[in-house]
Amino acid sequence: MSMQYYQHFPVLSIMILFLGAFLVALFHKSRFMRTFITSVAVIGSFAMMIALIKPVMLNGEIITYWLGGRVPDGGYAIGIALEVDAVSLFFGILVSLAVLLSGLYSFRYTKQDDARDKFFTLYLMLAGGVMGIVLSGDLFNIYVMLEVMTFAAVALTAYRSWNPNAREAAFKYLVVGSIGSSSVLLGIALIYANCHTLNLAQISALAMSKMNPSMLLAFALLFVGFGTKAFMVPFHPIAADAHAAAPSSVSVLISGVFTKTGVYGIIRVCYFLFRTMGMPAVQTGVVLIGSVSMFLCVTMALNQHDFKRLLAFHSISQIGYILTSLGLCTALGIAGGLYHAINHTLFKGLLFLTAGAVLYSTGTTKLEKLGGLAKKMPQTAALFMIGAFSISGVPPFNGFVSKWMIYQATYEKAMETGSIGYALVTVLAVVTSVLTLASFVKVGQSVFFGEMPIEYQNVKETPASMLVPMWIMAGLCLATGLLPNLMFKYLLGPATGAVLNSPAYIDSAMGAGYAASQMPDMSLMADPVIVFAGAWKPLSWLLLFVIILAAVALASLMSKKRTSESGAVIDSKHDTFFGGEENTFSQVASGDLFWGFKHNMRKYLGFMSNAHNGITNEYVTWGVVDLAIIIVYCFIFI
Amino acid sequence: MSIDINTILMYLLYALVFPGLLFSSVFGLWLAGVDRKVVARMQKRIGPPIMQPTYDFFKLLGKETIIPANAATTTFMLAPYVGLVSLVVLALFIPVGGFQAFGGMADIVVVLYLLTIPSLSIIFGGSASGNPFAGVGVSRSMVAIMAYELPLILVLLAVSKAVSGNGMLTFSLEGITTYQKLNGSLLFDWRLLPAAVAMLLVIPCEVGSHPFDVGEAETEICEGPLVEYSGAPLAVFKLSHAIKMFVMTALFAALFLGGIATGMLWLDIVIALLICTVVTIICMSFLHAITARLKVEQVFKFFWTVVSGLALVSLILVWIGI
Amino acid sequence: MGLPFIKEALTQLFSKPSTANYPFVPREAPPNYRGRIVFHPELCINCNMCERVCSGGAISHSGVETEEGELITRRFFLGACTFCAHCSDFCAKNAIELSGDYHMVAREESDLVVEGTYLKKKPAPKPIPPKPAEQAKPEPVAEAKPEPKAEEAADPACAVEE
Amino acid sequence: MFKKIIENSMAKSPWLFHINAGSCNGCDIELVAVLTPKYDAERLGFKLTGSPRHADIVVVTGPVTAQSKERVIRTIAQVPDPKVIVTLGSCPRSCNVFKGSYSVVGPLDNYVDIDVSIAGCAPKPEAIIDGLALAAAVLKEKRRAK
Repeated sequence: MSMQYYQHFPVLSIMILFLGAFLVALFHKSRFMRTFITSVAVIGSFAMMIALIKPVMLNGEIITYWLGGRVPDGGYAIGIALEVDAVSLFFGILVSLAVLLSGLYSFRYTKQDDARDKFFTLYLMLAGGVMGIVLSGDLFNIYVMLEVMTFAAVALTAYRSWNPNAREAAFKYLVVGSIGSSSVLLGIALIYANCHTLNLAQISALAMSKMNPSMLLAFALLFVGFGTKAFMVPFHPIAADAHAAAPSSVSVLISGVFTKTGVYGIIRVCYFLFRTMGMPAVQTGVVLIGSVSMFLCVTMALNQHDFKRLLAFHSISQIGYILTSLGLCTALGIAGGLYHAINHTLFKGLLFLTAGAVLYSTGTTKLEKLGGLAKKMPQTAALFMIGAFSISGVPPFNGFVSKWMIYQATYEKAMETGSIGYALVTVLAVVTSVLTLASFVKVGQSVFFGEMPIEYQNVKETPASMLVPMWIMAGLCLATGLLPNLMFKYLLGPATGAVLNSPAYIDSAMGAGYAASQMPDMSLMADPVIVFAGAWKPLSWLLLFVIILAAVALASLMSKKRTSESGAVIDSKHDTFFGGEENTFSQVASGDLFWGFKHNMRKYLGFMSNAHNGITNEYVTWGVVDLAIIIVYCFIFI
Repeated sequence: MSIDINTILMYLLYALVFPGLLFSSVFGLWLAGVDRKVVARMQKRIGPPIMQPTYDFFKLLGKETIIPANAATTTFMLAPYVGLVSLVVLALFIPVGGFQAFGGMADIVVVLYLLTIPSLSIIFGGSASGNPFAGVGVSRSMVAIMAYELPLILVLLAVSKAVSGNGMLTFSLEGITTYQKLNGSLLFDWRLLPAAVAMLLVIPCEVGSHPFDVGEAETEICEGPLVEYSGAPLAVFKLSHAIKMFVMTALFAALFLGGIATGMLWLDIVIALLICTVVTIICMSFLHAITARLKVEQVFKFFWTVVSGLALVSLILVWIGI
Repeated sequence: MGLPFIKEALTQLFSKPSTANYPFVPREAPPNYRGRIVFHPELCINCNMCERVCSGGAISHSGVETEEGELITRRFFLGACTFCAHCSDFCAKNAIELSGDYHMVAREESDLVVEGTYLKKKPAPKPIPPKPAEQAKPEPVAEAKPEPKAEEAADPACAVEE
Repeated sequence: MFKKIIENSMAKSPWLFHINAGSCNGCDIELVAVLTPKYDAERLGFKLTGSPRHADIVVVTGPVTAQSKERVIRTIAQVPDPKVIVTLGSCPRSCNVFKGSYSVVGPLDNYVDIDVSIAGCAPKPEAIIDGLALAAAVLKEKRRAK
């Protein structure tokens, strides 16, 4: 087997981040070196991931890299492997992109903080850990990286340690996260006891024929473990605390990247290791968890009064979409879920960065205190609106395409199984989407539009070095929404195929024919051809939009302009109308928007906000109860 | 796809004249005029001339546009145009009497989402004006959107299920009209009758007509999001409102009465336009004349219980396959 | 939720509207409507009672001295009038009357003014009784209305219609 | 031609904004009566709007009180051009019976130019229609003068 140059890329892209972390710690005195090393590390990692698109995505290669050249011997994979198939690469690209943009943003963003060298060390550790998880082919390595990632994330959450909320959030995160970590470890131990190997590919081949209660327990434990990392439903409150307290560029990583490792883990566990996703019971369970996450967190988000907390709850709501879609186990569902995963990274990254920009400029993210910033920060407001439209699925932005696929996938599944439950999931997804829109209207109204408090009279636009990564993300949001065909060709199609085709993954690591010799059932779990029920051609829409806009613009240019704008001194003509009152007397609190909705749902919302009481012990109890329920569910239905 | 000049011209004609910008504006204004006239007649009044919305539109074009000092100027000025254009584009996607200018570009779910863009343009435009009344109006408009979105998706899913037999799911509007051409209009399918009623109730909420015009309640919150608009942008919003009437009624006609086929395209189109007018009269003028404005929480409750219930009944009936 | 107006709306749709098509079909004011003030200066005896009772302060007068006497202009500003008809009630001579004309719309303030000018003759010099020359002009009016003007100090008004 | 259409539309679709500057509500009631089926001002294109930004005709009722003065002036300033200011009833024209009150600082023409006055206390709805029709004509004139 001749080694191509690009086969070293996976290991290099992980190592460059870790190396960067150590070097930053070494050269922590020099600001230039720190910036330089971090930039090189994140750009290098991203570039290597992009370079892998051609062989992995287009040529369908699966890169298996045995560290130290320890190839499998005697039918057992003893060495540590990095195995990059289309799924891994998909998540790798997503991760390295988010790390790159958020890293570039951090240089300026952390200017107001001290201990920046530690920030970048931890930042690169976190990035390296995530990359390690998605590219690794070894279960125990995944666990190690998971821990590296978790501890880096905990430290970064508490980075602004003068803030008591940050310390508390980090503590909660540590405690609740440890449930996940320990279940992953226990699951891995059980698997090792049964299969005598830690290699993902080999376990995938062996697990099916070795299904016994302890393996089932391992499945449940791994599922819950990775679910914790994805902050699926009973674990969601810690995410909210952590996102709200962490610096924004770290929130981008926690929301856009960290949670994706959970999703990635669930894909690996359900589609590869145990191949349980084909079972209706597992599908139902995952879709149920996904739908509950999706709806519950969006209603929680509507209740929030802090920009970043609100984003945090949306984050989990979007993860709910991804889980729902992946749980359907159809090609369309998987493609939709993966599409939503990358979209979520982009738009939620963008939104967290705008939240960071607001925090940077004004010093607060409390919705009640802010207002009218669009006048002072027009670019940030535009970026926020792009992010908000993307997340709430307004065409032609990217969130729409993936949500549209998810609706089709769920409804198609309903048609296939004849169960109206999946149809209701479609309805729930649409309702969640509109509630998402509502909560971003609330943010828009209370942060960027509406009345501006006097103390923000001198607020400046976000610095250019922070705007550039945000504009790149915004551009990508639009591009991924407008060019779904390219997305399918280069990323989603191969990744969907790879998710459904675990034998290829096994054979690549263990040698051709290994899967066939070990697996009782080699058939694909679903037909990998993506079939759409409807049509959506964003480019044609955009073309028509531009044509008609041009016509309207032409018509309006022909007429005489009669626009009257206010001068430097606000006269009463240009004052806002408030029954004739002076503008200074016209403050209306925007905190309690959507009264009509909240009034009708007051019992539910009251119950929810009482339940989320912030007591770590209770959150731990929820987690443990959830673990128990999932274990019982697995034992009853599988 | 071969591109020759005739095709391009034809598509331009579709986009700008029929059923695009010009036609949808004219027909929308006609519908708005009919609505006002019929409401007036039902209230024992003579009512304005049918041309009244047109006069309003042109008058507003001739007025001064004031940009409030508090407003985020770009969003404030751009929002109405974006809303108008996206509505016109949406009008191109909806088949009128079997005639669809741009087929295969958007399905019903896309239509559902494209419908939110004009509402969003009002919301963000109003929000950008920096007026507290607009703030309240924005909140109410958003609650109205939340209210009607649930029944609307239920209706769309029920229709989609009804037309997609033998395991093949279709969301496409062509699919729905084709099915109706073969099997008769869905309005005459008794299982879908509740859904049709629900749709008739969704239309006034989506358009923002009485009794569901909570967002623009001019007597309470000074027309809500539109409070700071004047001159041409306001004219554009009024025009969008009119076109929305056309789009929504045409959507109803396509979803439930798409089976009318006389063999002649122009006659089909005329019949479809007549249906649009009748639907406007039934679901907007009639409701306007007999009801008073609901409170915002009543609107929400009404749509999530009664209307959604109706749509859900249809969905269930269609699913259990009677 | 009751909708009691369904029948009403439907029947009205097909019946005649109850609108009075006003600007196109003229409309009379009801009897005893108190509209535009009509002032008959020839009847006025300049008692100023109307001015006193006018709550809105709509009535005023101004005078110009001439050799025949004081030429008094009584001015009713409809823009300040409450149309309470106190002035006409108190007018001993019925010189003020409120008509049924309600079209009181104006672009200029002067369009809302009702005026009347009359002459308040100089009082006849008491010690010198014969002064026949002055009586010549006001005679016809004074004779038309048989009024007890003898007691009044400033009496026989000479109406000069504007 | 386009100009002509706009001018004609001006006269056919005048929207009203009603300001109560301390009125006794008599005129307010009559103004609303104009919109009832009996008089139906809508057939002439009149419409009561909720915001001064939408209005063409500002209808002011009531003597201008000390409290309302600022608000009235500000609200009238917020109406986009061309605009017509109509006083409804005697009060805004002259303060009427409230003249001399410690709390009345009117009449309105101390502060803004009045275009059309409708006299009456309160004016008959027909008179209001007359006045509004006149105001619409003034509106068209103003637009032409621009």
